[in-house]
Amino acid sequence: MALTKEQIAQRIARELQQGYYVNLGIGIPTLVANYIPSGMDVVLQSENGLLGMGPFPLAGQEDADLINAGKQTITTVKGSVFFDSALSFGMIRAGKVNLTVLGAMEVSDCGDIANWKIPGKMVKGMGGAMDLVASARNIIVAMMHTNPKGESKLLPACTLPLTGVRCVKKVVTDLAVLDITPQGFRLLERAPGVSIDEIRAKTAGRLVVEGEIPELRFD
Amino acid sequence: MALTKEQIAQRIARELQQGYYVNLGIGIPTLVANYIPSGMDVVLQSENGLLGMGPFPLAGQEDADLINAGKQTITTVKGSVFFDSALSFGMIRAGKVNLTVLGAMEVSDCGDIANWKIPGKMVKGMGGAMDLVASARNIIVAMMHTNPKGESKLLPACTLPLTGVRCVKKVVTDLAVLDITPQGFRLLERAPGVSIDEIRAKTAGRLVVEGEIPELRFD
Amino acid sequence: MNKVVAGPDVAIADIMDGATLMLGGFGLCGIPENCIAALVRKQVRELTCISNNAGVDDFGIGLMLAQRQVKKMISSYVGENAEFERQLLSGELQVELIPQGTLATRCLAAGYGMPAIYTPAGVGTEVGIGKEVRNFEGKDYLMEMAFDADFAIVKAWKGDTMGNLIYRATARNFNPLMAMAGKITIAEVEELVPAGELDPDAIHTPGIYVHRIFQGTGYEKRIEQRTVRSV
Amino acid sequence: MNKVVAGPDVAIADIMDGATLMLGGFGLCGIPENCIAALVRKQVRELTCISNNAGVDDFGIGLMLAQRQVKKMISSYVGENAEFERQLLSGELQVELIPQGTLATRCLAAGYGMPAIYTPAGVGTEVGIGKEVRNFEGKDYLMEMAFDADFAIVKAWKGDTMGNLIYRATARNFNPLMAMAGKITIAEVEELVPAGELDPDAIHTPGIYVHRIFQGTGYEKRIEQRTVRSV
Repeated sequence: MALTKEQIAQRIARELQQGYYVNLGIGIPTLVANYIPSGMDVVLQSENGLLGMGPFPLAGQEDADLINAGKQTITTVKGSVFFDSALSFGMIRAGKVNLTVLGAMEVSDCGDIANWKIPGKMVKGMGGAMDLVASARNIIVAMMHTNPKGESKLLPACTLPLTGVRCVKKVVTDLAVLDITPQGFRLLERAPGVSIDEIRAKTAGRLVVEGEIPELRFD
Repeated sequence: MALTKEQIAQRIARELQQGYYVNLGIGIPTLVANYIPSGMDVVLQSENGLLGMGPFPLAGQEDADLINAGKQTITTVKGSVFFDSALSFGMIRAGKVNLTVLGAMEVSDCGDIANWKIPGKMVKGMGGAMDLVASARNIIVAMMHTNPKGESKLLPACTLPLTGVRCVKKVVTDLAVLDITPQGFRLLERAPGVSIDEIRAKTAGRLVVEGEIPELRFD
Repeated sequence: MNKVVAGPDVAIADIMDGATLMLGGFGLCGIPENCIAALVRKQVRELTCISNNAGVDDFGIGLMLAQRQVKKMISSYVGENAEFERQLLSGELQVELIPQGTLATRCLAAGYGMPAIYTPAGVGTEVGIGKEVRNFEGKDYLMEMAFDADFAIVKAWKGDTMGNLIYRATARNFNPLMAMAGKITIAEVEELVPAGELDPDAIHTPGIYVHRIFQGTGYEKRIEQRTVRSV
Repeated sequence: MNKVVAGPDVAIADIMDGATLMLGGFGLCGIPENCIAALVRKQVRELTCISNNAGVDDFGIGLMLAQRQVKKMISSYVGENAEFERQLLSGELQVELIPQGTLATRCLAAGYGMPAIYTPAGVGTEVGIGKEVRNFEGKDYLMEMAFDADFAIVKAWKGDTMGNLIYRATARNFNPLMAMAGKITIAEVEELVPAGELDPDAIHTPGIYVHRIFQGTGYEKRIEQRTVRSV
């Protein structure tokens, strides 16, 4: 059974470590915030100028001056700090953010990522994605394994315009968890009841399957 | 009669204009602050991180956290602002400081300046001088016309290691006020009772004397 | 050193057709609402606007787009605007999309008097086409140039008569960077106070970078994506 | 996210012989007094110190010089120190003098992940020898590299347990820049408060840049040039 978006987020949350500063992109990545292990100190960075992002506000407590990179109203946690956009991307560029999670349209088996532009469609822009993928130390992509047509999004080479090259470290899809290695996608875990054959069939890029591939478990 | 240091400062103060941001170097330049015309808004920048420098404090009111670029205790005026050293030199480099006044050992007739190093003597460093001369829009040098040996400090070319090239716009000495022009030092004014011949004799660089050269007057 | 002007119309009076403007804000957060309204009233045209976003159809820079005052947008993200899309597809409007951090740092460079900066953002992508790539310690960087804008128009929370500015929360975003980067910088503030009332340690933009300041009125501060949690 | 350590000796315990340190402060203003004392106690040697100045004979970095712990100083101005001069002339100590703005901006570059910056300071002087000169719009600039320091040691006025820092008056100087630039950053503060007590709009150094923090004790805050006016 394929993972839900919540389960993808839940799995990614297992990559968090005590003391991490984390940037979560729009969509599934945002959900990761809901699964930070209790007692673990993780600070969320929002690239529009905030460290210490909290949950969405209660109705009536929205503050127009306090939004995240997706322009949603948010709150802050204790010890938060505001700064300008240059310092925000400065700390990203300097490698101070430990983990970046973002969505993608395509990922190649050497870690290239495409997530900002589809030729022929209205282009809205890359926002901060190119800065994040070019600079972050550790990038995890959260996405569906295939597109709505059933075509693999894990490719030998991206077909869409690139956002960044050789930068993705790990991909968590609805079907599998895979590391990017010099040999291609290395299968680490599979969704409950999803076979290695199915993953192989839906992975167009090089896939490495070695040893036992455990099923993901969610308690 | 040669100008006193106070008179040199007084003459330089006539270059100030309403709304100027000014950086004053150590020595004679510091004295310029005493001659800002009353009613004229001039903000003093101290490159260690302050806009809005005030006079020295009264005894007993010194604050170890509040010093100028000469490490002297100072005060602030209303509307002052503190910032870090990068922003301080950033605003200098961006040309936001309207006028810089500093001392010199030598100035050449094309506007080169030497004021940081004497070969064979202990070198203390250039501090912020190289940044200031390389970036400031308008640089006035305040210095004696000759060194203690009586040798001209206004030269065809500097003999000492340079602080900056082709940057000085005006020189005010104890004997004269001179602009730097493509033709060399252009004599504008002379100290009371000081003859053009004396200035000519004590100026080793190219000197342009055209028309009437008025004597400086201090009321 | 009094930089106070009467209001937005006076503040922008010398912005002429064809000018290059920086406009602060991220989405609709921290945008100079009063100056945008004045620019619409003045009907100045053929503008090049450097701003992270392009507003929505009926607010922010969208109001200027609706009047066809903008010739070119330089932004990192321009979604959420149907009229924008129409003008873009019809060729009436040019758009240059650049990474958000590059946008911010090119402002910073201008404010710090640095002609160019190096960033890895966009290396190996179409953003890097035609740009100088340079390798430092094994990593490739693009050389990106400092912006050169005639005017920067920013919105701050508090300001004093000398032009010192303090921003609030994430309404800071690009505002202090653009404030440093404009040849002429115009600041509108929610609260204008006499010089000396702001804490000198807490000022974000030193007044040396600001040429005109006024207290804005009637801030709508519209929320683009109102999002709440259940109790 | 608690970054509090017990005190200066713990904070600097892993600084080994031969390390490159940044030390905040301008003259004796805003220097990390407690950490300097701990470095003297630890007798760590062969240090390369990046600091705008080198202290005076019996205070600041001068205390480390007196113990011959410093192999090389990278500074903009090193006057006012007789022992420094003696070691320099005897060849025991190396000194690299660089313009103050270049020093500050090379710290900034490191903190912003920019490998190099361009500055006009030093063009045509001996500072420019061996460096790449590049012309932008008719003006020459030197390319200067970001610093690469093992540790940055800074002094702030207030800090919280998450490492957020606020400086006071001109004691800010190089401190926030170096705080951003060190691989490991150690902050000593006059007052350490729980997370949440500092105004998030007024923090100068976000805690993400700070690895260890402690409340210092016994600050002397010596004044180098006490200067007063008559009434």
